Amino acid sequence: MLTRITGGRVIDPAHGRDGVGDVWFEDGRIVPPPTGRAADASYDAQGAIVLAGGIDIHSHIAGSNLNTARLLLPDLRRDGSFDGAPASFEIGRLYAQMGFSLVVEPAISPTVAMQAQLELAAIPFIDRAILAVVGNEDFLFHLMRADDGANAIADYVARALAGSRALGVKCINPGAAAALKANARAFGLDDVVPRWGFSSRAIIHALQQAVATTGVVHPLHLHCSNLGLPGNVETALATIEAAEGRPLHLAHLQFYAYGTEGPRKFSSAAPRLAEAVNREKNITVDVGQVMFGQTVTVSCDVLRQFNGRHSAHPRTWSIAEDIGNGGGVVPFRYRRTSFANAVQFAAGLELFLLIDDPTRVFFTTDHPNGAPFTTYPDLFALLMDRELRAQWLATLPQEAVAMTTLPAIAREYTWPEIAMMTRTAPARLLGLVDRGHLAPGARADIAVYRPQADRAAMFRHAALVFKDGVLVARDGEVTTPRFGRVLHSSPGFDRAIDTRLAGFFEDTYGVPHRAFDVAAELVGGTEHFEVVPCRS
Amino acid sequence: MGAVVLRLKAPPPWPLDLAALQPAALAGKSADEIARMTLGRVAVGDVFAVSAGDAAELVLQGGSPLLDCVGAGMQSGTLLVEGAVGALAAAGLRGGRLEVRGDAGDHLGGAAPDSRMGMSGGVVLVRGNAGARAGDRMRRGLLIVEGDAGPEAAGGMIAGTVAVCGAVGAAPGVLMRRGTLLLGTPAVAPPPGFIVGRLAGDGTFLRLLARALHAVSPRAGECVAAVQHRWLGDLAALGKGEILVTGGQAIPQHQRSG
Amino acid sequence: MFELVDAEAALDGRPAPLPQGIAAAAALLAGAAAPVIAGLRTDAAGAVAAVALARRLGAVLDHAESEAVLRDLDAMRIGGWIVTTPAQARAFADLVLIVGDPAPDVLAALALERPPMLDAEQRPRRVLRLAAGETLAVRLGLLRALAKRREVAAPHDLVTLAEALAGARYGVVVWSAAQLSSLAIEMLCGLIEDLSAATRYAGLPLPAPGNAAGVAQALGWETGFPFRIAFRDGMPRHDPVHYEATRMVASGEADAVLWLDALGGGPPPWRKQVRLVALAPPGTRFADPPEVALAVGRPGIDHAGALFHPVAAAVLAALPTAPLPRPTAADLLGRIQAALPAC
Amino acid sequence: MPELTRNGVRIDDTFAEAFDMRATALVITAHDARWARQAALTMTGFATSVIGCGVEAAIDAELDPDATPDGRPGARVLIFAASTSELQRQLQARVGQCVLTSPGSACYAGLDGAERLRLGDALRYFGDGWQISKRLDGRRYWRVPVLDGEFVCEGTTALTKLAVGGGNLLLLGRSSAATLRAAEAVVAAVAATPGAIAPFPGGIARSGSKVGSKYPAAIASTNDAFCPTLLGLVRSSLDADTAAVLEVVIDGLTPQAVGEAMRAGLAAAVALGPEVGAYRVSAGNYGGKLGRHHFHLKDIV
Repeated sequence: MLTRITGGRVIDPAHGRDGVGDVWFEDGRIVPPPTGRAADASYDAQGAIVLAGGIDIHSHIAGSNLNTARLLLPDLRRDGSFDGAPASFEIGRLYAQMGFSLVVEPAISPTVAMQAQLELAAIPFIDRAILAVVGNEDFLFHLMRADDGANAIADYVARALAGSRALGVKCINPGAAAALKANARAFGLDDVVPRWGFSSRAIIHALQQAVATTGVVHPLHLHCSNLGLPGNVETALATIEAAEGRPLHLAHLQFYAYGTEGPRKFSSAAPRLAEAVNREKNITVDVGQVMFGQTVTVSCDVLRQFNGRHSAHPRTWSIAEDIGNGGGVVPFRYRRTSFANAVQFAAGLELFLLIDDPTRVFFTTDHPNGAPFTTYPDLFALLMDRELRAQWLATLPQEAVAMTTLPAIAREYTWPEIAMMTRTAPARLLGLVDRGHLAPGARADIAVYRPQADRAAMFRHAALVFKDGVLVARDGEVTTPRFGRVLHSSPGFDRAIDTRLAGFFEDTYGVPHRAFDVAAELVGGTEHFEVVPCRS
Repeated sequence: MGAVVLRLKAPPPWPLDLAALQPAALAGKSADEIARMTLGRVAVGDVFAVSAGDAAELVLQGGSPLLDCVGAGMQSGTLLVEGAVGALAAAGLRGGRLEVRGDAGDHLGGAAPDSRMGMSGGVVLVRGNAGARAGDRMRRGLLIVEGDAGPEAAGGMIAGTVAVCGAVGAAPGVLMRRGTLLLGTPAVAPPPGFIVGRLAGDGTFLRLLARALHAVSPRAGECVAAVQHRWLGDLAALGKGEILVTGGQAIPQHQRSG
Repeated sequence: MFELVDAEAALDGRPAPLPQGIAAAAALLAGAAAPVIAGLRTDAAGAVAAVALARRLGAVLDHAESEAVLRDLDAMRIGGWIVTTPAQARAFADLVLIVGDPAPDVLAALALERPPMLDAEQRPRRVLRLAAGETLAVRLGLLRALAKRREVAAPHDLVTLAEALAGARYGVVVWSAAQLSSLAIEMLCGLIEDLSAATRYAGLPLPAPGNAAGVAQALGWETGFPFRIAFRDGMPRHDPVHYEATRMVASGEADAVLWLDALGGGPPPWRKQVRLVALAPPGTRFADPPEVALAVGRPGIDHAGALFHPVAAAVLAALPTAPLPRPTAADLLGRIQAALPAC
Repeated sequence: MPELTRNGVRIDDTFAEAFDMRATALVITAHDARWARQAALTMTGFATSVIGCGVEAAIDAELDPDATPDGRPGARVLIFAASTSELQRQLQARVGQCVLTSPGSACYAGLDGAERLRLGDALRYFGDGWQISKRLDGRRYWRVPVLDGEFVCEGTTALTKLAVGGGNLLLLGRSSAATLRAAEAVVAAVAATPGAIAPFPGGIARSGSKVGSKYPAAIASTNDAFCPTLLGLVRSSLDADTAAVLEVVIDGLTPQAVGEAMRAGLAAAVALGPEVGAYRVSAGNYGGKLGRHHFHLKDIV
């Protein structure tokens, strides 16, 4: 069926397009304006903004840790107001309403990938992907000691991607979860894992190299050490330096934008971080914006969650150790009246606004850690409206606002910048050639927003949302559920790594390694998956 | 018009969850509207004869141990039951007043199903006996059982006051963090996890407590007047709770070294 | 006594072709005022299909072993918990406290006779035991008080145990919720929390049979809640007291039950007469023939299925050990749902 | 100045000029009336004038056991300050130093209202973590372990912003003794009026003041117009035979309470007559520029 969206302001930074025009699509793909054929269906977009479908590169939408959050907090969900851990179906519905068409779950240990893939299979409307977590497994440390270390690690990483059907590689507080098992309670960039003697820095280097060797497009996606601690800007700056020019993605940078200025020894250091990111072109970041309200923190940074469990609100938590990272679930409420939370809120916005290049800063709340993804509409509105920011700031503790530069920042995101940050750039970062833009050949993942005075309302309910050319949401109402694809990489590797893995796993853990592999036939079959090519 | 009155017409067919029958929510509703409300598979009108009222006051005439969750989650108003109630009466109650002129089941004033916190305010008075785990995880408020209570009364209590004028079952106050459990039946030794403590010499607090309890239940007020012992625990938990006990022979003061 | 033999279906004990069995099941369930889907001994796909059917019917969902699972979940919700997996315990635990008498299969996977696999010094493990029983919660309370160095009067064995616990570098406390009161589990979680102030401790709650943990996970992502869910207007509600299948059957509230037992755990536990659709593997014996019985394949034996792996403590793919072309629970539930009259 | 005479006592046609203040009330109890009074007196000591003490405070009434929350003898004290923050600061310091320390004492809110000041909520930390909170009948109490048992203290007390300070009567006598007798009679009458107190020693101030001074650092100085020894040197308000002047300053929880107390005090002074007590009664004001409450003597006589 040939479909046409007419008369909207079409913004596609990938091809320098920004102007009133039409978008045509057929059989799930964008097509050039046909000659001599009339559209079978036409949608009027006059006065509206037409973008590619949104892409969220870092949102916890699946996996046993998130599911623990669901089971931990049934009472919060009873009145329907808590979006920290929606059921799988709701995740798809809520994202689709906002005009998103791809969401990446960034923290799945290969040993729990099967469940994560089952959960992804239950999320309708959008495409999905996971990143596989490595960096705290004894097997990795074992390989780091081996003579053929570098190659073996690359094989191991490729094998982990294959077994878990993951798109890229995530590393979370490298070494810290292993150190916690030996009763460490703090772990920085140059601390070493007891028994093995490897520092966080060494693990990051090894994994950056491995990712490069596999050819996976998405760079190592790193959750640094010392998350959330005052003064941790030094950790983030040192980590940026440690990358030595190689590609590195730093996740939820806001949680590392803290200095120790001021009477409470807690301040925003976002300007320093933004400056470093502006300078180091190999670095990409997502923000992990904090928004106020009840949420639940869900993280494979088990050391951080272990240390933070007593700040839980409500007072309950689950700290679960596992092969590699494990995970912790700690409910938390960000309060407008809290000095620290207000600084966090402002620091996130400072990062968004002080990092010049919208292709290297990505739009996230680290759902649900900074806030549920359902707060995105408010966040978009804040980025695009200086006056609105001033109104929010006026409601915060002024001694906290004074610890930030936010009041002085005049920048307002433009539509092309929003499109770049949430469409064009994330598709490139993930190595997707047919998503995030509107040129012929792209998947017909399209979001149409109708401008209105309340920008948040506009973003909450896109006027029209197409996924693979099918209308899936209109003014906030979703259509009959349909399912997108799960994207993954499939780098080659030497099968010899399987033998080493098998021996290590069976002896150490009493479980054959192959038992952890995702069985495609149980999660929708091969049609359900889409391979994203590696660099050759 | 006054109170809304629901008269039990016949024993309920199976356990009914009455949490929806909140006094404040029923005030001003017509008898028809109330009768049409559903309790799972049955309508209120199938089980109760309804007479409407305009006050935040609800009277249940006739009781049954199959009436669960009576006054559960209540925030205001008064609810009087002229008979017995089942499990989870006053569970998660936050305000208002519930009086049961009969026995109550398990988890009286405890945590509502699917919740982690017991009652957090208000006043509950049970003229008869209560089942197991009365006042479980209670956070605030006053819960008085004029009869006996089952095992694990005031278990996991966070704060508040539970008074049991009659006997209690095993392990009263187990995992108690803070709060007061008043026992009207003389007991001789503290339960496990509790140590023998001291009453404050001036008795000022007991005077305040007696006055507050007496206003709700003279019998409970008299129990305070007869308090002779104070036990502290549960030392397995935070250990800042107290059990106040009337009469009986206390074991000797626990001797600490130094 | 009725035994479901290797026929596709049986109606009141008489063999019938599958389409007839599906139609009868759909008719029975569609006509019920308060249907319950119970048992739920199935794989992830079966659980997902059961949720869809329950949503459609407005039915209650409960698992045969939900009591034990909810006891563990309650302990987690009430005060938080720190837990680990058998695989981790095998690799790291230098002290294992076994509470009660858990099933030996998972214990065997811990290889307690060997030193912890990833312990640098390879010192032998210390294995301690604490008997379950009525007074366990009280004894655990005293143990906790001792572990906090509070001066409570306690029996000598607990004093010795408290001293031993303090000496661990990575202690693991193993229990099986089916054997313990919820209070005892809460005490154990509290003990682990207290000990974790100075050293490392973690709980190891062993999973209940019937893939209860796996089904709890599936219900979690499908509905946001574990067992004892009802659907009203398509929205799930969770009430561990009022949506307990056994109680609903005993009180007469439930008027039809779909008993789902793809893992061969046996017939329903209740004696009360209630209209019954049973999905069970051939060989299952019932006291009375169910109105509708459908033969179902066993995940991990007859066909592949996602099941909770007790040693990995994760939902993993279980490949068939002896593949047979029997319908899966998800197939049958989907077909029943498709056969329901249009609403 | 036109004059009014009652029972031979001249009453100036002038007014007392009073100011808005913040105030609170406490009920302090103890084993017996003596120790309740002792705690109350100690915590209201050095509370004569906001200028030098931060607050003005005194016992409003002694309470029978049936009038206190815990059924023990007690005293109600009133405390006045110029700002809420100063009132909070002084409340905490005075209750902490003078009531918490006093044997067998307990301390409760003496005023109801929505705006609250921290009482036990601020003092509980003395319990070093062993303090216990208890809510009964909608009120929160703290139980703080102390050497003789528990200090029971209500969590908060109410704040009123309707309070008035600076009501006053100036008593002019033909002898020092007669002037003092008149002032004592006024103080007794004020004490019997609920909701009003007379700060200063025994309720009496001999150092009536005016605003300002020749010394730039001093914000107030002696009211020279009423100083008998300065007669003839300054512009005086006194008569030739005035031997002494004493002032009774009155603070009340409401303007009405101040008015009632002044009315009762003036009546008491009048009742004594000019021979035994004051021959003339006046009042202090600043020309009506500083305070919005003006109590005209002709209206209350």
